Amino acid sequence: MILALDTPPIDWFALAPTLALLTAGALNLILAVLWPRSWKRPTTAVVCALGFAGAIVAAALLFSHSADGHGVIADVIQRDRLGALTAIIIAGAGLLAIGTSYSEPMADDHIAEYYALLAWAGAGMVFLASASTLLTLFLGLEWFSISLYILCAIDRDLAGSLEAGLKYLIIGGFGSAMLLFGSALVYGATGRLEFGEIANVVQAQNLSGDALLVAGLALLIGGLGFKASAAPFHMWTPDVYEGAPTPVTAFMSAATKTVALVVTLRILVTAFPQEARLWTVTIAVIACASLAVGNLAALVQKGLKRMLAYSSISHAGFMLIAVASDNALGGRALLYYLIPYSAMSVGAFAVVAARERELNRPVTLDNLAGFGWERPLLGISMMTFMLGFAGFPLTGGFVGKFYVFAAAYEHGWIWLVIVGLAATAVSLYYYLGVIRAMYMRPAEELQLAPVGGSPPRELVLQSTVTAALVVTVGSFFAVQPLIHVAKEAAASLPF
Amino acid sequence: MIAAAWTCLLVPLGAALAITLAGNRITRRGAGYLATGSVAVSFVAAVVTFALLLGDSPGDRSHPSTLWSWLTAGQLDFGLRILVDPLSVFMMLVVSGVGMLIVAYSIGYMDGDDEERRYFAYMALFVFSMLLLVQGGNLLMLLVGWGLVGLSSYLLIGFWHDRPSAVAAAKKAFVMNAIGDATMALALFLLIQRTGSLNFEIVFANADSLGVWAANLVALGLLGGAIAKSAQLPLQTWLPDAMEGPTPVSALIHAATMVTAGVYLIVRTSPLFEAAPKVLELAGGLGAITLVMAGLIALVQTDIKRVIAYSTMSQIGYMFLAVGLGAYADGMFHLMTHAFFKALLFMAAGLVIHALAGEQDIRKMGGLRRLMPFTFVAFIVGTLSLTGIPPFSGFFSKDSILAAALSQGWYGQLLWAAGMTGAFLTGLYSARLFFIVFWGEPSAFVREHLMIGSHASGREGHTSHERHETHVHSGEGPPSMTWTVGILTVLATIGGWIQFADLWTPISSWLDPVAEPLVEATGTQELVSSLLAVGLGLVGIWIAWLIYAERQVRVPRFAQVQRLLEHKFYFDELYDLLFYRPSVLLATGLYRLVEQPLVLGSIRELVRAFREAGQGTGRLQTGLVRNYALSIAASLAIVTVVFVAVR
Amino acid sequence: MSSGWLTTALILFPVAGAILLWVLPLRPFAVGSTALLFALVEVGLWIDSVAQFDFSQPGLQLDQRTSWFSDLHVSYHVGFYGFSIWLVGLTTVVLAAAIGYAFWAGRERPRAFYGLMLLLTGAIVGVFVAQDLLLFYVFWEAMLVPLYVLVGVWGGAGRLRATLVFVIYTMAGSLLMLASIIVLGLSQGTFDLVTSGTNGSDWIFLGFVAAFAVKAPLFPLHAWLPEAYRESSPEVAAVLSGVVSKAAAYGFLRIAIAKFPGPVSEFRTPILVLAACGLVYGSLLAFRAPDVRGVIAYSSLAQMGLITLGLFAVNDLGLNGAVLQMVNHGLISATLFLLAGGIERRTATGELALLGGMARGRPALATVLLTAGVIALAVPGSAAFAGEFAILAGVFQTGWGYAVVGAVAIVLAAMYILRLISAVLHDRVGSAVPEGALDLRPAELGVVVPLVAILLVLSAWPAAITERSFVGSAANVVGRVAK
Amino acid sequence: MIVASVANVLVWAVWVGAAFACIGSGIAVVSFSNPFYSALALIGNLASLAVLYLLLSAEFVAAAQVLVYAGAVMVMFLFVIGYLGDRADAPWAGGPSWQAVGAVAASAALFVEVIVVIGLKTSGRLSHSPSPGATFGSPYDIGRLFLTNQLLAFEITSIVLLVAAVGGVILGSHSRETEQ
Amino acid sequence: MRGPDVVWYLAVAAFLFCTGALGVLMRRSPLIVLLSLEIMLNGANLALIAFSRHYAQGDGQIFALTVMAVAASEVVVGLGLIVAIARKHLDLDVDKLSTLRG
Repeated sequence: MILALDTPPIDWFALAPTLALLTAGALNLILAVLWPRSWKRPTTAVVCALGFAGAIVAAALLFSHSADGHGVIADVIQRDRLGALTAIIIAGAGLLAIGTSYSEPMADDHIAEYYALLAWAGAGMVFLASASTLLTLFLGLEWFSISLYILCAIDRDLAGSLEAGLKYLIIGGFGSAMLLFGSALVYGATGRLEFGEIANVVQAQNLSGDALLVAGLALLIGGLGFKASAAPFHMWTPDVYEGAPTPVTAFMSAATKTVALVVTLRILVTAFPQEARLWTVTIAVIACASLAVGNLAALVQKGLKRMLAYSSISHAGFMLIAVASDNALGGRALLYYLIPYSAMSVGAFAVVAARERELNRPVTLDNLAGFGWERPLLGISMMTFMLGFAGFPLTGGFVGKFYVFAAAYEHGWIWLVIVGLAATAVSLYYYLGVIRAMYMRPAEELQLAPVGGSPPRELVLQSTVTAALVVTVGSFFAVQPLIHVAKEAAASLPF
Repeated sequence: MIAAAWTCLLVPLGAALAITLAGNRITRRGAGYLATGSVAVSFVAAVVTFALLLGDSPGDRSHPSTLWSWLTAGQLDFGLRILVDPLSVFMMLVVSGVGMLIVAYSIGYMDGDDEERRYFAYMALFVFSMLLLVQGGNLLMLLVGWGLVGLSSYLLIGFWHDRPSAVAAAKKAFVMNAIGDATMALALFLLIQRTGSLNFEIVFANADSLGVWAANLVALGLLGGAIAKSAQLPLQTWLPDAMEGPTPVSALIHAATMVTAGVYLIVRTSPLFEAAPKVLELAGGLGAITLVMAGLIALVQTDIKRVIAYSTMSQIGYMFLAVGLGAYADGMFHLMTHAFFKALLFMAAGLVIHALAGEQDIRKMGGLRRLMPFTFVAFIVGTLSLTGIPPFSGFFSKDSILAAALSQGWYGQLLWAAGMTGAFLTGLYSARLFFIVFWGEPSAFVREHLMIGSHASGREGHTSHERHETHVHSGEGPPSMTWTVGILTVLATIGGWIQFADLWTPISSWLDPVAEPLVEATGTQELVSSLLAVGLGLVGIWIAWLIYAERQVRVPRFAQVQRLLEHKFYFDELYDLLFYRPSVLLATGLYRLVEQPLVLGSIRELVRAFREAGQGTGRLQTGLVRNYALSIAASLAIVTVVFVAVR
Repeated sequence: MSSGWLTTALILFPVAGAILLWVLPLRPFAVGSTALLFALVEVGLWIDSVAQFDFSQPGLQLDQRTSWFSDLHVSYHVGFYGFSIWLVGLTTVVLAAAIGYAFWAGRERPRAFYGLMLLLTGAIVGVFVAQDLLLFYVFWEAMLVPLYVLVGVWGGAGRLRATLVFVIYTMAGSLLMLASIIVLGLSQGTFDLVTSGTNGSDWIFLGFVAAFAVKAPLFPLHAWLPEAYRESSPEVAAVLSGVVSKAAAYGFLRIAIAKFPGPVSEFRTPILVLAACGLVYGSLLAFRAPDVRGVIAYSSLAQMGLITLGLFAVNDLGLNGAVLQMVNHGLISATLFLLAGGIERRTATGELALLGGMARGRPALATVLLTAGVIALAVPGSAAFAGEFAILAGVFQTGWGYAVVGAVAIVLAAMYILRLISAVLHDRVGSAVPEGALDLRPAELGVVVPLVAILLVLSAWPAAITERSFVGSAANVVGRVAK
Repeated sequence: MIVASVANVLVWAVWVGAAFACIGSGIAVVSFSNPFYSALALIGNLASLAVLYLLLSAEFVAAAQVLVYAGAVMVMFLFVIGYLGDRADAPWAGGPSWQAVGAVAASAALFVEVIVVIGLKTSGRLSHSPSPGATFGSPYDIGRLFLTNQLLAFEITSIVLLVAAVGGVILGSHSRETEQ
Repeated sequence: MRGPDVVWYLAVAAFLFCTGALGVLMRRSPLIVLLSLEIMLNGANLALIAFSRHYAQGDGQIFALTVMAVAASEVVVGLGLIVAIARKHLDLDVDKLSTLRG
């Protein structure tokens, strides 16, 4: 017989961000083989950076040119502003992560692969951000997850790096298995994989509350919550964040959370509008759990990376409040929140990385003493990030929290607002604790001579931190435009 | 006239500020002259005001003047307002006149103290405050003056601030006056609520429409201020201690002017008191009790100044008695004469103390008669005048008071009896003091100080360390002291002649427009009470003569009574027990039981609780992969159950 | 209208100064003097704004408004009311004094220190002029950050604990306020203070009250106060008790009272009772406090109780008195704290037991401390007396009992202030007082005397403020503020 | 008729066999103490699954299962196991005791739930399934889908494999300290 | 030919899935944990294929195929990690890999 193939039209533009990153990764892979060792580090870094930059540009263009969201390439991915904006955030985080990793003392032998994988992880996330079927969802998830497993373990000289990698892999596999089985159940209930179609079928055949469907939904939420590191699926987070190389942690904490939350929002809103009464409550509960666990555990952490890990859990909680409130304001809140959050997160880890390189040992609250005075720029930035995390004004963190709570209030959940505020109050203790450690305790207390004599200048890292700082503070003043963008992005979801 | 009044008020303030700001750029003596000059100026201004006021017809001798509105709130407006009327002018004359003399006296008295400047600044400040008190055109201004005199009295009592006793006395005086201020303030609040103003005319106009309760409360509040300031029962304990201050201060503040402010207050606000007659009678009663009690205590005092202080207390008792019965003019008259002779007594005592290098214990004195003839004379005049022996000033004023009492029904007669007792006691203690100090042979102490001319520093309180060069002076003190005492001697003698019961009563007729008296004594009553009073006074003196001069009779001994009197009826101990200790106890108790455990402890506990919760959460993080996986699986199982159940 | 820029300038000018100090590599002396210069110019700006302000006119003046984010109707909206202009004045003056003192005393890491002080100035001014709920909150929190660092870095030995308790405690209150702000703003559809109407919800009201009560602080919620006032450096303590606490009182007036007539009348009694308790409680603890700072700290607890009494006796006397007293107490406690700093510099302790007899040979110190103290205990005729008199007269009309308590407190105030004065200046020379301890230096006088001078002027003419805080009847104006 | 019923019985028989083999081998994989045997058991499991796939008329998948999984993946597994030498560990290894209990409880719960869910569903439309078209599950069909609707999925799968390959190389390669 | 209903296949799938889960939760040898993961995925695959058969629609099978690939890649990475760990002479016991905790 004759193969009569009606190959779907390929919307290259919609794929442009992903492709940019893929290309960067591929190029690096080639460089890894061909390029002389001594040039690898700068070249590959630049290539990778170019890839992310290209992704940002492409995504920006995509944003401006896809006012009306629609599926492309046989509707397996959605070309809309939500995806584009998410891509921009992810790629931005990626850029900052590169800046952080640039002078990371890492073995030269895999540096090219490192940047390649970074680019691919980014590509996977960018792709996932626009995925619109259960299949692409699963693939995208695995795509960047696998890249991250490798990245976590890539610096094998690092103590705990391998452990982190394996833990991440096992739990990740477990989580995605759950997600997969959930997808299977949903597929079984509706016979469709596309989010929109699922909703339609449920609508048409009035399947709302169908046993298979809700069971699948439950498992899906589990899988996604895992990626967003929300309690009670969070437990891998502190260990992996602590064990992984700091730049990777920075990237994960920002980008993974971003994409996971956006996808959660997308799938819940597009595929399960009829089950809202179930998942809103669930997400709210998960949010509360994350807030409680994250903040309480962070109170007693001595290691900075670990503390930040817990804080990222609590922030997942905050953003899930936005998701749970299931309204346009919520979407807006989430997307706005992600912008300063990613900047602060990467920035904070970048500062940690800088201190690590000075001291050649993990950063704790104790050996942070006097840091603020030794490195004014980094100190000020770290202080700003902490204040931002804590939701103080003059940082985007404040406006973000404000929007999140506003969304919760609009959904009629004042109790959720109260919980969030209580969590904020608790979180002050450790965020301010960092500032205290940096500025208020004399370094003389504990002899902390930076190992390499005077601290390295690290222009790249400093400019990275500065960029993060600019975003963090700028997003406070430039609320109007950012919110406008977020609004249009959220508009591509059927609230 | 208004301008003169303002000048009278503000010049001393200017002097005070000038001296303070000038600091070392002005000599000590210069400061003294500046202060004296300023008070002299305000005296002149007062005289001018008086003269101009004479020009007006008795009907409209009331001239308010507002500089600017001091405190406002919506419709309410309390101006920086003075009132020029017979009463205020009367007081202005007394205050600035006596004040001038005493400040001048201090130039000599304080000579050589290294903080003279401060002293004179305070003095000028006091004169200003006192003038503000008497000139104040509304109750708020009156209260302001009231508080400021309290302040300056505090500053002057504690002038020698390295003496714990002085500091303590100053605090005591201020706090007790603060109590009075508080009650007055409460009365004012009530008035504001009821009448919407504090200007005298408006308040008095509405006095009758206040209603019984309000009227009584207001009157009580004012009375509280009055007795606190005038050291009447039960707020009298601060006055004797106030003698820690330099003697001129005692003369000016604690004899002539400030302590009599209570009397002025009652006269000034007589309409309010008349709206609450019971309270008015209470004032009289308190005065009566005080005058007897103070007289008794004075009998056993051994400190020259304290004796005089108690006599002051008892004399003010007379004034309260008078105004309590509504004999306002008589009260004010006695106020004036008292100002003269009591200032005289203090300054004479000052001469003694000055001569004896700060010694105040009369038991060490004696036989000064020949050594200090001038002082001797002055003291005689003062004593006689105080005792109310004609023709000295005390006689006229005191007797008219007693007469008024006699004409006031059974209550009045009760008070009259008290007054008579007081007259007797007055004779007794004043003569006692006089004889002990001046009669007999010079004591060893006296001889050492006056006959062998080693003149130590001329003031009490070179106790701690010698602060200045000892200077030599005549036994009677420098001229600036003697001539002022001289003047006062004259005043104390003739001061009473300007009013002679119902023959010639310029003061009554001057003051009546302001405060219409409620009593009018008949001639017979005048006569009876005069004779009796003088008689009793003489008896007292005679007994004192027998005991202290002739030493024929020994002092009768009643141990209990003596102890009771020496402890001033245990008022200090009582208040210490009732108020001071409890408040200290309360403060410490609150700190121990509330502040530490509850307010501060709560936070500590909260933080600890949270940290423990955090450690608990951390412990869940076992580091075992399988636990992590389990948490996922288990929670998913639960979520699924719930979903399927509630779907 | 262009004069709105003046208000904005009052906020931004010091901030600009701070940034300037941070970027310019100046020598310490230059840093200090520049900061002082900025602070003084700020005072000048304030004077200009007073000149431009028309006190005879009700309503908002010198206002400026631009949208911040439109979808929730949040805007940058600033402007002056009669009463707020005085508080701004207080802020600029006290901070100028504080900076001047620091400049004289010398602070290590000057660039950071003075920068933060200037930043603080801008933030506090912002609180007093903000006319948008969210903007108000923003400045409210922005105020906290510099304070946190200022106390924590340049404070005493126990600073770490003190500052942490201070910030977390106040933040806890503020967050409740944030909840209230969200609910209020969203339910009304606007966050603008001027256009938004009144509201009847008890919970929202209580949220605001919580924030202000902690910041003020009111009686049971003052756990942060003693430590914070003791451990922070004198000039910071001066700002804390002098100005920052007034922000809370201002909040009571501008939001709690103006926006919630119903709840106010409902919760008036409990609040008044608490305030009265605080008044007595603070006075008593001030009376037993063992050190100079302790006395001042607890006395300002008492004073805030008094001011609250005045505010919640919602009538002319009470409100006018409260505004007047805010200014008075701001200046007084600033003066006292700066003087305490001077004393501590000379004797290296604040223990009253170790002090004493400092008046002898130190006339300037004695005079200034005595004057400030006497005004602080509200001797009749002083500005503080005017304020307290008006407040108590006002609250007397609400309930005579409160006025009686207030009267008692006046006596207690006399007791603890006199105790302070005599323990420092009088009696025998304390063991910690070195013979060579100098009198106040010209620089110190230059810092403190202006404050005292202002107080004296106010004593002569308190109506300067009471006539110009509210147009017509204060109660109405509050109503009009609420529109 | 007869043929049909015989065929039916036959199918049932095959299914039962395959299913039980599948379940048994699954349990074996989990419970063998020696990874080597577990791996072998997994091969059996995969094979029996392939049979089930066939019964579900998914020929291509079945084939892929055998080739890719049982072929490639398991070989790799065995290789690694061999490389590491067999390291036994206790079949139901301890950890905290509540861990074991929880584990059993959780997975049992999940199982029961799914069964219940399916049971609930059975009343619905799950019981009878339409007979698919002839080409269903045939390589042709799969291929068409991979080149049309699921084109992107196909491409991405390849990318994932590439990533994994790179990762394998990186992680497997000798690190410096083992070189010297 | 009518075999058993989809339901039966699903039952098997569910059982497999849970067995695998149990393995992950119970076993300490990372190798066996990996194998258990494989079993979980296969369970899911079976379910997918059963449903795709039920709906006579190929997507499910495609899904299953991609899952195979993904599973393979996970295995690759996992084995790589295990080898690396073995190289560091750490013993292969997930419970021993708990230096990161708290």
